[in-house]
Amino acid sequence: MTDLDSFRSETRAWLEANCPPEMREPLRDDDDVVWGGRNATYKHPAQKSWLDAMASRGWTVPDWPAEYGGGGLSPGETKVLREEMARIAARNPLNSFGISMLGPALLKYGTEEQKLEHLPPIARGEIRWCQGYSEPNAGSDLAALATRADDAGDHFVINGQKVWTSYADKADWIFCLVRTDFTTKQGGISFLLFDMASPGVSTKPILLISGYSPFCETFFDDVRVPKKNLVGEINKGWDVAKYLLGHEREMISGMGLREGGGRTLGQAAADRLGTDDKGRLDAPVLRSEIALFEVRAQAFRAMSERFIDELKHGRAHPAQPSMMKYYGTELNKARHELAMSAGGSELLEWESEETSGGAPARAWLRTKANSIEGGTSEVQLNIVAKRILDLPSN
Amino acid sequence: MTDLDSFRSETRAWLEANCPPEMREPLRDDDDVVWGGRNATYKHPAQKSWLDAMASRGWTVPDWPAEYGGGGLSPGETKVLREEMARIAARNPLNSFGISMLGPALLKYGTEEQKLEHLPPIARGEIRWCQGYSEPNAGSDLAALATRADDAGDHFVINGQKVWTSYADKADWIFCLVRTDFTTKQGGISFLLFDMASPGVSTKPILLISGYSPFCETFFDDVRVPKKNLVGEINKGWDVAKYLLGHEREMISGMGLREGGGRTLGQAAADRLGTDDKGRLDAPVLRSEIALFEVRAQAFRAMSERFIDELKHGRAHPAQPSMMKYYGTELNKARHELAMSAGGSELLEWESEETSGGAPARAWLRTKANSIEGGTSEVQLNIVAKRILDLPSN
Amino acid sequence: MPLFLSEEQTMLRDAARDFVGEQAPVSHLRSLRDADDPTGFSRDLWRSFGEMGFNGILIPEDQGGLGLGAVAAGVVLEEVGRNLTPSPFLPTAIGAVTALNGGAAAHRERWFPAILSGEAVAALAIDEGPKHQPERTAMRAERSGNGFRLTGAKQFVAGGHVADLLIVAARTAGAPGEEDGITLFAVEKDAANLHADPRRLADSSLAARLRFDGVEVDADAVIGEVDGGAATLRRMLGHVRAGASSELLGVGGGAMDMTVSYLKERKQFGVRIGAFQALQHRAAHLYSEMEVARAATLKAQQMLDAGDAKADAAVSIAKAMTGMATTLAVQEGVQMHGGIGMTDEYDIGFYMKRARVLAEAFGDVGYHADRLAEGAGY
Amino acid sequence: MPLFLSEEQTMLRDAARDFVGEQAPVSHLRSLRDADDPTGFSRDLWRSFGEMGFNGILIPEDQGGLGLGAVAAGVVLEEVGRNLTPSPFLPTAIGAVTALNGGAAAHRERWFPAILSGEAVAALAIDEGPKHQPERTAMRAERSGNGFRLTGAKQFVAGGHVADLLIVAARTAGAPGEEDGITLFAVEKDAANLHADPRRLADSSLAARLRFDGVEVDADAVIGEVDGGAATLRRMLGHVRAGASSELLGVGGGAMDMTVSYLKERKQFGVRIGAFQALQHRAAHLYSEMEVARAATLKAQQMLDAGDAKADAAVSIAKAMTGMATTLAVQEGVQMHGGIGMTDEYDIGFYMKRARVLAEAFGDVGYHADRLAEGAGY
Repeated sequence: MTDLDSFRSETRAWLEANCPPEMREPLRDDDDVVWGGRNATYKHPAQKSWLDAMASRGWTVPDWPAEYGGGGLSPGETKVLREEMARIAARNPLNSFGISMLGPALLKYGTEEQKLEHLPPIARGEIRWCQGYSEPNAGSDLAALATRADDAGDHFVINGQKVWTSYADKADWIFCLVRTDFTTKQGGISFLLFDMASPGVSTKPILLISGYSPFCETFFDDVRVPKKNLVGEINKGWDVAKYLLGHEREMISGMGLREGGGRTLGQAAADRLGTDDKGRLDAPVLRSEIALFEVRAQAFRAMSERFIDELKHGRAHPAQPSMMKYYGTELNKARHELAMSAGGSELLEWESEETSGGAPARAWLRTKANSIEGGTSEVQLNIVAKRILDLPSN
Repeated sequence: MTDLDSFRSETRAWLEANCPPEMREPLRDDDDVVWGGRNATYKHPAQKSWLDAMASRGWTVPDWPAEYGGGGLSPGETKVLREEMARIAARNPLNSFGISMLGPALLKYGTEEQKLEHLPPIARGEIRWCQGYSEPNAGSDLAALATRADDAGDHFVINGQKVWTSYADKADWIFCLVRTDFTTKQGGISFLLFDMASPGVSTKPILLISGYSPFCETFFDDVRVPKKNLVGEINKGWDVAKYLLGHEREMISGMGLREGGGRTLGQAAADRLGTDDKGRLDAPVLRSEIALFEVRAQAFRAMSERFIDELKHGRAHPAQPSMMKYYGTELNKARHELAMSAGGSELLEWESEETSGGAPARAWLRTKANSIEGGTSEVQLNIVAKRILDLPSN
Repeated sequence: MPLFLSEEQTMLRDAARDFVGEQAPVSHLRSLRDADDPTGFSRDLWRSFGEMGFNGILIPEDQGGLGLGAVAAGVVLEEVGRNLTPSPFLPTAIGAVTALNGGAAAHRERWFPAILSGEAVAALAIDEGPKHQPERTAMRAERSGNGFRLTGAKQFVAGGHVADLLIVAARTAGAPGEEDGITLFAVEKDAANLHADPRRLADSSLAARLRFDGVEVDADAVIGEVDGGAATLRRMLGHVRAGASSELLGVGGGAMDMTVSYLKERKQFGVRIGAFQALQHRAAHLYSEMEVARAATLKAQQMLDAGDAKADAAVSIAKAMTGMATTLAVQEGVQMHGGIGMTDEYDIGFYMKRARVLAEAFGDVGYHADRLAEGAGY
Repeated sequence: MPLFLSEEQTMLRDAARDFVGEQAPVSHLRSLRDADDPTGFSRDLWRSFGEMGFNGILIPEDQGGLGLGAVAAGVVLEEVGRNLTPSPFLPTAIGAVTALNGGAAAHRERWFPAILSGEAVAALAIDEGPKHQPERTAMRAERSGNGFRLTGAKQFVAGGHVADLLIVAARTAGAPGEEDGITLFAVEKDAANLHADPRRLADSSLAARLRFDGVEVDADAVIGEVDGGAATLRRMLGHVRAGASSELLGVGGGAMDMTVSYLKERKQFGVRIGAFQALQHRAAHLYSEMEVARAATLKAQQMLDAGDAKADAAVSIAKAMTGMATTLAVQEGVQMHGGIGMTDEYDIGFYMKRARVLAEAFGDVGYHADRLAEGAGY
């Protein structure tokens, strides 16, 4: 029995004992997702106990070092843990921009003090983070950002405005790009962390076409931020931001893989629309569109596995996340278009009980942002063309 | 009974009497197309008698003035003639770049002398024309052309090389863009006509991926061309060329409409692959792809009718031919891809008798040039974006 | 007849464009939505449609209408689509009027004046499942006394909760899937045992689920022949689908125009984004698709007006083609607008929602493509 | 096992890349084509494949092979594809070897040495109509004396006119469409009453139409069980389809590489055309499709090698995905090359032709997509 085999059997036993049955059910709506934070809400007590159990072992962030609240697992062990969780369909105990975005950046660029201050609360789900990148008039063009941080001795004073700040109204802290030098473009940007409870911070939710408001406009009016909260070098925040964007893309690219409730699109369509005497979905053109979609979706599932393996072994092209983000988000949009077609008029309902308040239609509309947020599809294609295919600029 | 009604009944009777039965059969291969010219070949005597009968009434070019060999028909009468020809599936008596391209340009830009010299032989199919536009290193970029015409008193001396000259090896005359001023780009181009039998003209066929050689490289080595053969003003040949390209696009855009032997793609596929007990083509994904293609193809058929009507009434946007050329050629490529899929391995045969020497596969490959010749799809999209949608250059 | 609008039709288009653009632009939909309006449209606006004469486009002149045809109706509907105007125009002035034109004079006398004035509203009770499949109508209409007794359910009935008149397809004979045996009924508002459950849809319109728990109607509620309603139903659906195609064209055209304008204004990396060639090509491709869809729709409507036997197939081509083109228009619209396109504050999202509802209504792309394939024998 | 090539597989890939690139680049195909070669491939090259050890990749070590798996075979086939190398590798070293691995030792003893040395060539007689539909095998094999008598026709048999060994699927029981009743036969060259009619295909390869006019074979010509050949056939087709996917990847990858190089060189309007954003985006999209196809293919091959029960579905995903991606690659390749891409002188057209033949072979995109849908219950 190898070490990994014994790790697997121990893990399996532990999960069996500690993962509540409710946490093995598929996610049904946004409320089923646990985000943690100072004002965390738990729809079901099992959410909290599952989070605490996992956090106690550092398994909310299994591959982070133990001294920062992680599990200290090797890549092989991490993979085993994920496989064993998948085996029992265990939910992710904690969804967190702190884990998926800030954490990797802090591990790479943070000081020891910063790591010790911020990573353990992220791992335990105690502090919820949001990201302050985009600004009005600086959509895909992050370098055009105008939020300023003026040097005031031991602290900076922040003034400006961000948009598309995910869950800013629910977050405890923000990691934020600010301009510390107005003489250059990309060079003059710094990466700061600060508490959203600081005086001068205010947020205003943006109502989306889905009817939800996951994003905010965020305003900074003379916000004081201690200088120790600068990550990386002053005026070099762009490096941190780029590194972090790569991780965000990895996360978002996973979206192409999602499947509602474990049923494939085709099976769900057959459940709703019925099959003919050959067992084929009783809507021939839709069936064929779904089948061709499923080829791509399942091929992309293999691509994601390959990408993760390559990342783990340091073999992935540094711009490959752009390809993954592009393909995964376009696929996810296509999936929801097809799901809506399969649902017909019934899934067009926006408020009815049968649709859980229009959840499928709202989710369909929500996916339209996938190819915009975190760098548009157009930006990803530019990156692939230039950095992977090495196509010329003129 | 209106004038048009009586014209219709006379035309119907005349066609009935004069269109040989062989000329009511669908075209089977390239040899069925009549191109005319000094060295015209006729696979069947009916081709010649049908051409002569139509030419005697000026109906190879029904809407040209009678003094130039045309039928002198009104737009309404021309439409009636086309409808009556379509009714009995009469073949086009004469395929000719002289009719589809040069003729309209001469009617607009030619001198009276030029019209009288060139148009009647075109109408009668006596002179076959080719077009000298493209040059090596000047693909979509016509303005980069380098073939020079030096002023030598009462004539020009032409030196240079053209490429992609359709049927240059079979043509009697060429209409050709030459550079008469090397100090400007588009302004320095002139539009010349000359006999391909002139000393110094030579051609070399280009073997295509289809195995056919419809195009040539054409070389000019001190070719003398009388100045009376200049069409339009000197250095203003670009205007003539653009006008003519518009007509070429109209012609090429008709390709999206083609249907092999009167059967639709779906019916042809059902003939070959069979249908299931519901009468559906026994290849579900292919069936659905064909059905979606047919929606576009038949919608484009309406678009073509609309376009022709708008042209006739002077209502078409001047850049609309670019849209038609783009859409029609892309559609034609898609049609042949689907036809090849429906043919399976049998239509992959390249030399067999059953496939008339690989005609379907060769036709499939031939269509790949549709979106390149006469201005690439990319060039057409540029034109639509700038001239119709008025999108900015920067 | 050339394949573009006649002078008369162009005048009607201009009138409709001015009227709808002024009286019911997108802000009109937005205020109804924000007020959670329970009707789904403005009755005042509907009366104004009547005053403009729009409601009588398909009503014969001797019955007070304009006696025009499908092309004219499409001209109005395209402007309705462009402005996302909530209106019972399609089911009432197109659907019910076409159905009643195929039935007894008494129906027309009863309903046409109120439709003309914009007092009455009709709804079409056709769909019984999540997808449009009228040939599979299963709802039963059994002989009962002097009339019929209707039992079954309908859904996706736009305005069905407020309609004064319901056009209902039910089966007096035969089995689902058969053409024979379908009968059309004119059912009046407030019939006993008829339950309407209005559902707000993604585009803020209201469509009802209807339950017929033994609804008794007189024999003269039948439109046309008993068991022989299929022909009238087909004609009605031909006009309704063509109308929906025009409305889709308006939605797609409106979305495209907004997007092209945005491409000319919005700057990124220092240049207007409309100068990026990749976006130019996509915009030009979208333009091509919309033009082709426009031609297909006008062709279908001209064929309907000419009584052409192939009009039915042409309508399916139009509905499928406008479904594809408009879906592309709203998808490109949202994507090219970037983040702002995702906000409720901006109008482009409304176009996306309406496009999906209309693309689904009366048969989506797949339904019509399949129907064409079947009709063509493959 | 991580989803990328192991060190050993990478070494094999490098060896194959060097060998095939040097010995049989596209010019090799071109010269065979220009010579109107009647074999369809070079026998010398086939022996060199044997010397390199490639032919034994799927042959067990104790029988003189390398005992490797589908991943290793794919590595070689991708290089074959990239160079458009005409080779009997797929039907012989993949198809016949996999089939014989599932049968009696006598077959292996008879054939493996000659396959290993590159002396023998095999062909797969599966298809009976213009499209691949092995489940509908109709060819009859009737008991006759000590053996069977084969009657029927096969087509699209690559190399069938020169093959020393034919793997033939025929029906000893049951009806077309049924799994049970199919039996696999090893039929030797020059069997009486077997007529091979070679056809040149668009990609210059040769595939035979075969007529079996009562071909007598001994009972020991049966591979595996009588009536029970479906499982061996399925396993063989799994490997062959995965191999064809790898070859397609090579074709698509080669076409993409040529095209991207061209975009960097060719100038128009004074700039390199690779700087046009519309072409950049299309090239980047193509790259994405090819990467996804590559992952799907490797995944399917790893699953075949692991004996995973879901390998069959994974192979269909791989074949459909590589079919789509490579078709896009050659279409974009020709279009982006412009006029020169249409000339026989330039290589990109050869890629387009080979891509279509390979995409059709052993089931096209539609076949495999449909198969997946059926397998998934919709």
